[in-house]
Amino acid sequence: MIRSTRSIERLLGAVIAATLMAGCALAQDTASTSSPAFKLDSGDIAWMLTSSALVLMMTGPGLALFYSGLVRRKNVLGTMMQSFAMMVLITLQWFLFGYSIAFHEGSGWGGLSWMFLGGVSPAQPDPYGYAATIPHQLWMVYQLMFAIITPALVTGAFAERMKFSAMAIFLLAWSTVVYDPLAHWVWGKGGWFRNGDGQELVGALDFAGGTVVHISSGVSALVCALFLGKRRGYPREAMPPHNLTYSFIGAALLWVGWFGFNAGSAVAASGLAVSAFVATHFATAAAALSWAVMEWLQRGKPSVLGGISGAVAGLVAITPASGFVGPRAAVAIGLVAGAVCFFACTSLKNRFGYDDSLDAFGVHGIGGTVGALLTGVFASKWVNPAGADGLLHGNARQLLNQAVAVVATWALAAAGTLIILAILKATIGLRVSEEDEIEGLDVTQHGEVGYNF
Amino acid sequence: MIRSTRSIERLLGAVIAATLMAGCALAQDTASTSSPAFKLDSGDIAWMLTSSALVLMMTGPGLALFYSGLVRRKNVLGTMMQSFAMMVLITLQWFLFGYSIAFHEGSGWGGLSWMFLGGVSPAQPDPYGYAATIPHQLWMVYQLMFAIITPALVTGAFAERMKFSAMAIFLLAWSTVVYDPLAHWVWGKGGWFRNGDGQELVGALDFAGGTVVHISSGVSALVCALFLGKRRGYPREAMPPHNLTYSFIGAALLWVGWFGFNAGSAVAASGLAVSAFVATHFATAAAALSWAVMEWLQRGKPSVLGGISGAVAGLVAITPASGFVGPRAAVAIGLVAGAVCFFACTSLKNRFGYDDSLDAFGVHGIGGTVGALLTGVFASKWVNPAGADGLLHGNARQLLNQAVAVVATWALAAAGTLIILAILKATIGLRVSEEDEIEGLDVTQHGEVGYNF
Amino acid sequence: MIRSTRSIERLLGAVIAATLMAGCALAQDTASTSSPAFKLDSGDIAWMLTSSALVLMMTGPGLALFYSGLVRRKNVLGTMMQSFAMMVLITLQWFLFGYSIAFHEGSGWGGLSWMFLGGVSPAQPDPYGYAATIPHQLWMVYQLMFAIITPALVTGAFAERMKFSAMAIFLLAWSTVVYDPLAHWVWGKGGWFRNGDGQELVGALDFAGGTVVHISSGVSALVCALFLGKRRGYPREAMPPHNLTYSFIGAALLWVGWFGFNAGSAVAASGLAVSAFVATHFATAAAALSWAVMEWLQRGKPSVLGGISGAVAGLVAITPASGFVGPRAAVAIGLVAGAVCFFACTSLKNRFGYDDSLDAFGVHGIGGTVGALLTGVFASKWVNPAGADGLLHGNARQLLNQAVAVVATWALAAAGTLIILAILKATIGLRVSEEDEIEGLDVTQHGEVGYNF
Amino acid sequence: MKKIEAIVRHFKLEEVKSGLSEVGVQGMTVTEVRGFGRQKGHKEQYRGAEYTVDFVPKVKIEIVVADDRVRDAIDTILRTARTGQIGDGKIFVTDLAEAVRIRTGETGEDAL
Amino acid sequence: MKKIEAIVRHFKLEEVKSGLSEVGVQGMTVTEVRGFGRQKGHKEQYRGAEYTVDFVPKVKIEIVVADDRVRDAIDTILRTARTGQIGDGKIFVTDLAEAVRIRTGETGEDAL
Amino acid sequence: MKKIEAIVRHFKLEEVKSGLSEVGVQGMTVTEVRGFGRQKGHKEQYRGAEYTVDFVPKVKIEIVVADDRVRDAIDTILRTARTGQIGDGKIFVTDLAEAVRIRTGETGEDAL
Ligand SMILES: Nc1ncnc2c1ncn2[C@@H]1O[C@H](COP(=O)(O)OP(=O)(O)O)[C@@H](O)[C@H]1O
Ligand SMILES: Nc1ncnc2c1ncn2[C@@H]1O[C@H](COP(=O)(O)OP(=O)(O)O)[C@@H](O)[C@H]1O
Ligand SMILES: Nc1ncnc2c1ncn2[C@@H]1O[C@H](COP(=O)(O)OP(=O)(O)O)[C@@H](O)[C@H]1O
Repeated sequence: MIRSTRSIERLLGAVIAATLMAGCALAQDTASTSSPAFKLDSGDIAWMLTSSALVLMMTGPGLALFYSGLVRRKNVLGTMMQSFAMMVLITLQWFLFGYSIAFHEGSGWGGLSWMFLGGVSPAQPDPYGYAATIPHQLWMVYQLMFAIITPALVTGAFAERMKFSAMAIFLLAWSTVVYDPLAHWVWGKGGWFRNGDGQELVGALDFAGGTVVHISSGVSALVCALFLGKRRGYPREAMPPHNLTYSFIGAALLWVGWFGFNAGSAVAASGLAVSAFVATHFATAAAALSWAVMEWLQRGKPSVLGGISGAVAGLVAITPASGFVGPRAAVAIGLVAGAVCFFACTSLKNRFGYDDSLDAFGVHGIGGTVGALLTGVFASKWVNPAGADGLLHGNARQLLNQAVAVVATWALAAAGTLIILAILKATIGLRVSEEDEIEGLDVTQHGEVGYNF
Repeated sequence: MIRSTRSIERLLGAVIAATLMAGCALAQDTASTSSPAFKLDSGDIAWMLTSSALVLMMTGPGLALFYSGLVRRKNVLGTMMQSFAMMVLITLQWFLFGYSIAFHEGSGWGGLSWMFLGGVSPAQPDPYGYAATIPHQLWMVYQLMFAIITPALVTGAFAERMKFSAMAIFLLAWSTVVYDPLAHWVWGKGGWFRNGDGQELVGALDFAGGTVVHISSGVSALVCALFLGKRRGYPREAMPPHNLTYSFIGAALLWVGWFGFNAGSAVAASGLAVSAFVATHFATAAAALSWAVMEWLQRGKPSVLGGISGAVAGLVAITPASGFVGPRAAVAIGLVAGAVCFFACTSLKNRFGYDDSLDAFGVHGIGGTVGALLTGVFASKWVNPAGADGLLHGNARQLLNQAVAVVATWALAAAGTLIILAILKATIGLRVSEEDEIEGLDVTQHGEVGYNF
Repeated sequence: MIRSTRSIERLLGAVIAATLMAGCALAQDTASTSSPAFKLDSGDIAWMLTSSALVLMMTGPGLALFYSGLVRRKNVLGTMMQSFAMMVLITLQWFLFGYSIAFHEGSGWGGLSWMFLGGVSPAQPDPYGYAATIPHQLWMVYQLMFAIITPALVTGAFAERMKFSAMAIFLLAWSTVVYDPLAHWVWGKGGWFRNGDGQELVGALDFAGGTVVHISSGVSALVCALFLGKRRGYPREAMPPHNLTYSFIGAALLWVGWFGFNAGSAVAASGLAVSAFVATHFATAAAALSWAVMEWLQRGKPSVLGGISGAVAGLVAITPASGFVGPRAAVAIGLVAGAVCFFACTSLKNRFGYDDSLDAFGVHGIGGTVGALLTGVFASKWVNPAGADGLLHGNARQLLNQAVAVVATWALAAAGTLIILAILKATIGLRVSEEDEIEGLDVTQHGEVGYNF
Repeated sequence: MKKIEAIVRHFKLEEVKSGLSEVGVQGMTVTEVRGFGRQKGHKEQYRGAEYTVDFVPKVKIEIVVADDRVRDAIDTILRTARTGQIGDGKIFVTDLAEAVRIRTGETGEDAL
Repeated sequence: MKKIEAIVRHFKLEEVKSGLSEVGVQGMTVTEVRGFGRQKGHKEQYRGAEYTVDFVPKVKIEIVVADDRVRDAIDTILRTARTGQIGDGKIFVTDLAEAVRIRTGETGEDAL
Repeated sequence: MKKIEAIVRHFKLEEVKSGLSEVGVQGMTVTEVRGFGRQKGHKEQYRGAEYTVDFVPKVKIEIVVADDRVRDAIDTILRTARTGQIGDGKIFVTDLAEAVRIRTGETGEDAL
């Protein structure tokens, strides 16, 4: 039916641009009317500005480096471009309607009242108390950085074989039908799992995005890996990382940036932020050790890739728990996550033979699930009175709640991903041609090469 | 007349060092006398310390990577060294007299009262209200980071062919006779274009440096490209970027660091900082999309270099406007800037055939001009009461003011650059020898090579 | 006596993991009891969170890049892994007992009362006034970042030849018997050199770690270089840096991160932090100039490696002084440090012929010593009333105190290092086999290669 | 003895190597090269500049074999390196005057 | 058939390639090499260490041509690769025993 | 004239070069290659994937010398490149039909 995919792709770009133009032209920015009942705190603003910058840095250059180091040389730019495209496209989607869907009041989703960021004040806090001491726009832009990295994480599953145009459309759609609603369910005013409002169906704890960010991206990654199929030649041909030093730099930047992600989720420069910072750091170290020790025992050598993979697994797993546990629980979570993700990325993957190229599922899907469940084990009201107690503090119920949220997330992510992929496959197609796959994404999708040494 | 260039260069280094020594020896640091009428804010200090660090990071490693990835392998270190030299030399020039010229009170320039940073207090705010809630030294060092990156931007025009010594002297002189006075005109107490004092000739809006930083560097870059002439072999020989992955990392770090540049220009962790942060981020994404779409339409493929160039163009264009517009106007500015700079770096450059090697003019000169003018279109007192309304808010006058400031900046930058270059050409010479150009700057200027793979 | 080194190494990993597990299981985290007498400051917290992130960034990716760029290609990952291992292992050591040894009250050391971070509150300041306006955990984690980078600095001395297992055990032990006690002596409540308590033996000034971090690591590095012996082929074979661009990126990130190191050591977003920030920046630029000019005069060309080495030397030397001197003294300290370290890394090293592979001693040992002594010359109560006056301000005594602290640090570092190395040499051995050294650490220690271009 | 130089596609290297091992070739030396021929290159664009890259990455495999193994070796390369698309590469054969194993000093076919 | 190996300066590669194309050479294989000869290298300094790098980067162009094209090819290389400065490089010619096109199995001059 | 190709260990390059210079060889061309032979490669592991890398990095030294210098050159290489361990490499010698110096057009032994 569709005759020329290429022209459609171009058209799409033009349409997006035109829509944005229109939005800008029609709607002049106006500042919100003032309201007396708030008090901005410069320290909190300082920390949240910093955190927003840190979380953007996680995607670019952090994740872009982590991922692009793991692919073959011919796909280095294509892989970076996937992260970069999210920095660009999700930002504009957020501007158009994404933020409204995710964070305006509502039960299943937030509706479209905040389209074009109308009513999102640069001077006053948001109306629902997401963040009481910083301007609404700061909360909005901080959350945007989460919305950017989440689809970027998914790209690890289909690295080295997906068409750029299909990738862009897929992840824009995915962000709209999976991420935004999910963020609403877990964090949005009126959301079904939002803990503490008293209106939620099931109160799940997710401090900084174990379900919303990591399970959603990780599970979708698995679906992508299965749906798109393996890379040509996998696993027969050797496909070693072309530049592990990039993955190292990326992982280190992820570690640093994750302080903005987790400690920033306290939305204030408070004791809670400190606690989340500390939990994050110790869990990361513990998971890196745990993965490396597993490797040492099983394979005879601890590797850099193992160490940094463990660190990322630890960062993932502590994410939902970071604001609810102290350093000891954090170390425990890290130790478990490192070992479990090690098995997921080695034995499990090899057993089932799917080509989750950069282990987005093994690290984020599994790590996120481990973290979300262990949050239900270790959470403590001593650490965060606004949270809940977990199994170890006598509240087995919380573990159940966590499990419910985990299952719901798996379901939404898998279903949403499957549907979008099926539609795209039937229309513009998902994979590059075999020839292009051999030649590489850099030249075929972008007309460039990474290195001219 | 001058017999040995080399010994002169060495002498120069020694003289600078000796002067600094003398300055240090003669003038013991003393803290300023105290004054009761101020109130430091720890949140504002925290944000401005962070912003200062971020803006330094923009030059090194940010810009150094962005630029050095675009040159050929044999010039990678030489290109990095140009950015690094600015971090070193401009810092010392600022210490000696640069800051005084730029920010002490005065009309055309600030004079020399603050030489050796005498009277610049670490404990109290500056006397003119540049920054009311942070110590004077913090304002001084924050502004220094701007003074560093501006000449570093110019280096993109003469990449791969200028002598290191000539480059160093040129940019030290340029900083003194172009940057410092211009910063004074636009931002300095008593400056001719400084908006809001009531003493200015023409009140131009330049929140974070559209004229001072980007037009000045971009226009000077064009003059350099024309004056020095093309690289040997340009455009006949292929000179593809040797490492686009570096340019990507650099661009991502520029994006992140630019939050310090623009949101930091609010000089407080305030709603205005948030607004500038948000405007910056959305304009950047819009410009990246705009450039990439242009490329996709015209060339059939969106490229990584296109995407990141667009992002930088957006960052440049939103710079003067960032504190005066909301997110919608920001998106509009970004869309325009991306497209216009795309044409400047492709059609325009090819039409006129100058060798602005890394498109310093196409991105900073053109992007800065677009941004400065559009600030006069979109600026709104709703967003920033201390600013002014633009054309769209009924004040056509502001657009005129912007145009005047733009013209003045073009004129000063072009004239200053031309004069310095002419003097240097007549004395120590500007370009490396043809042999050295073929062998590369790394080996010939610095006795090193970038990669020993 | 010991039969299988390999199984011992594996055992070790398992034991560490098990201990951590046990610690986590036995000791549930509980929040500290509350106390009314404190007032957290959100601005200070914001800055210290940021500083902690910055200092972690100094090790990874900063130092990892700086060092790994200087080695040969075959050791790039092994070198990165050494920094990364410190991020992991020292974090867990700090959790187990390191922090307690260093910062609990005591004279020679702090004892074990804070093992497993028991009693380290996320909500209240520490009991001794290390940091009055931020939670104790933030101080703890900020100090951890220092404890991480210090042993990582040592690795520069034995690059390209030490077994990974031996390196890990050596530095864990070193951190416990050299770093922790030394940190206690100089900064810990009751420590022998801690200035200002009135209980100290000798009041030495060390704002951010000239003795604790730089002399200790630098001197230990020299001992390592002498004890392990030269790399195979040194100095006959050419061993040029394999990727100076990495060293450049690393140095730039060190510069940026060091603001967290030095200005963060004010433990507040205060005028003192600003003063330290400014001193740091100006000293760095001055030292970079000084080294480059030396090189220009002596060798005919200023190099990138020279410039960045000078910058790092400046950062090192200003570290102890940064909170006690103004910008002029800072420039003077930088100029001296750049020149002295230049001679240490060229003439001195060549004269004595030890293979301090990455000049950890030449830069950190010498630079730290220069800085510690010059602190006793330039320190001024005008800048920091909580400090002391130096020689130039009429207090020759302070220079003597500094000298005593320097000597004590040299002694402790040298003795501690020697003992640990001797024990390890007699048991598991220190160096990789000659074959492994030729093949490189990446493949032999970690089963990976850095680049697959 | 003959020296056989085969210029083949990158991703065929493993297959060729295994094939040759199977027919008893015990050593080979491989070089990264760029080839120019009938196979088209690609275009690259960097802002205003457009380049046509005529050279295609290939690997060159060099093997020295006794005269009676030449046929086998060539056949094996033909079989394992062929895709049937333009750009499969060439095989060039030259006479060898002498071969020496550095380790032992052995010469002639013993050196292989 | 003859194999011509020319070691030339990097920046002359394009010119040589075009020249050879013009005289009908339809394929070639190019390798990055380092040359040692009369042309001087350069010095590098890294802190205390100073290295003299004797090797100069060059490219090696290999072309296999029919015997009657050898003269033309050599002349073309001489013309296009020459700068007149020390270090212009060398041309080495060897006899070829056989050539095969992998795609088709063609041999001899047909394979070129 | 003969062309001598020696495949040797990386870290022996300097020694071989000096040795050859001493016996009057004035030029050489060096290429990075990967060798496959009796010498074992190594294993690499990346998360779930394990690769055996059979190829070992080597350098190929090519020198063209007059016939009467061949013996000397070979002996020098044997002496300087040998460690006695498996993997020391090979020397291959071929006849050269012609040599030309690009700069001057000189041919034959004058071109060397
Ligand atoms: N005359 C030649 N001399 C040397 N190498 C050649 C020659 N012709 C082709 N080659 C090499 O063989 C490769 C494949 O040749 P090409 O003409 O593209 O396809 P095919 O081998 O299918 O005819 C080229 O990339 C080049 O490396
Ligand atoms: N005897 C030789 N054998 C192999 N290659 C050689 C020989 N002599 C020179 N070369 C190659 O030719 C290049 C140029 O040689 P050189 O002596 O520098 O200049 P010229 O070609 O002008 O005489 C060298 O870099 C080297 O690659
Ligand atoms: N038949 C061959 N043809 C071409 N190169 C070979 C051949 N055999 C060995 N080589 C090269 O020689 C190198 C050394 O050979 P190897 O068998 O490992 O050790 P040794 O030289 O000690 O016998 C190999 O890595 C390869 O580059």
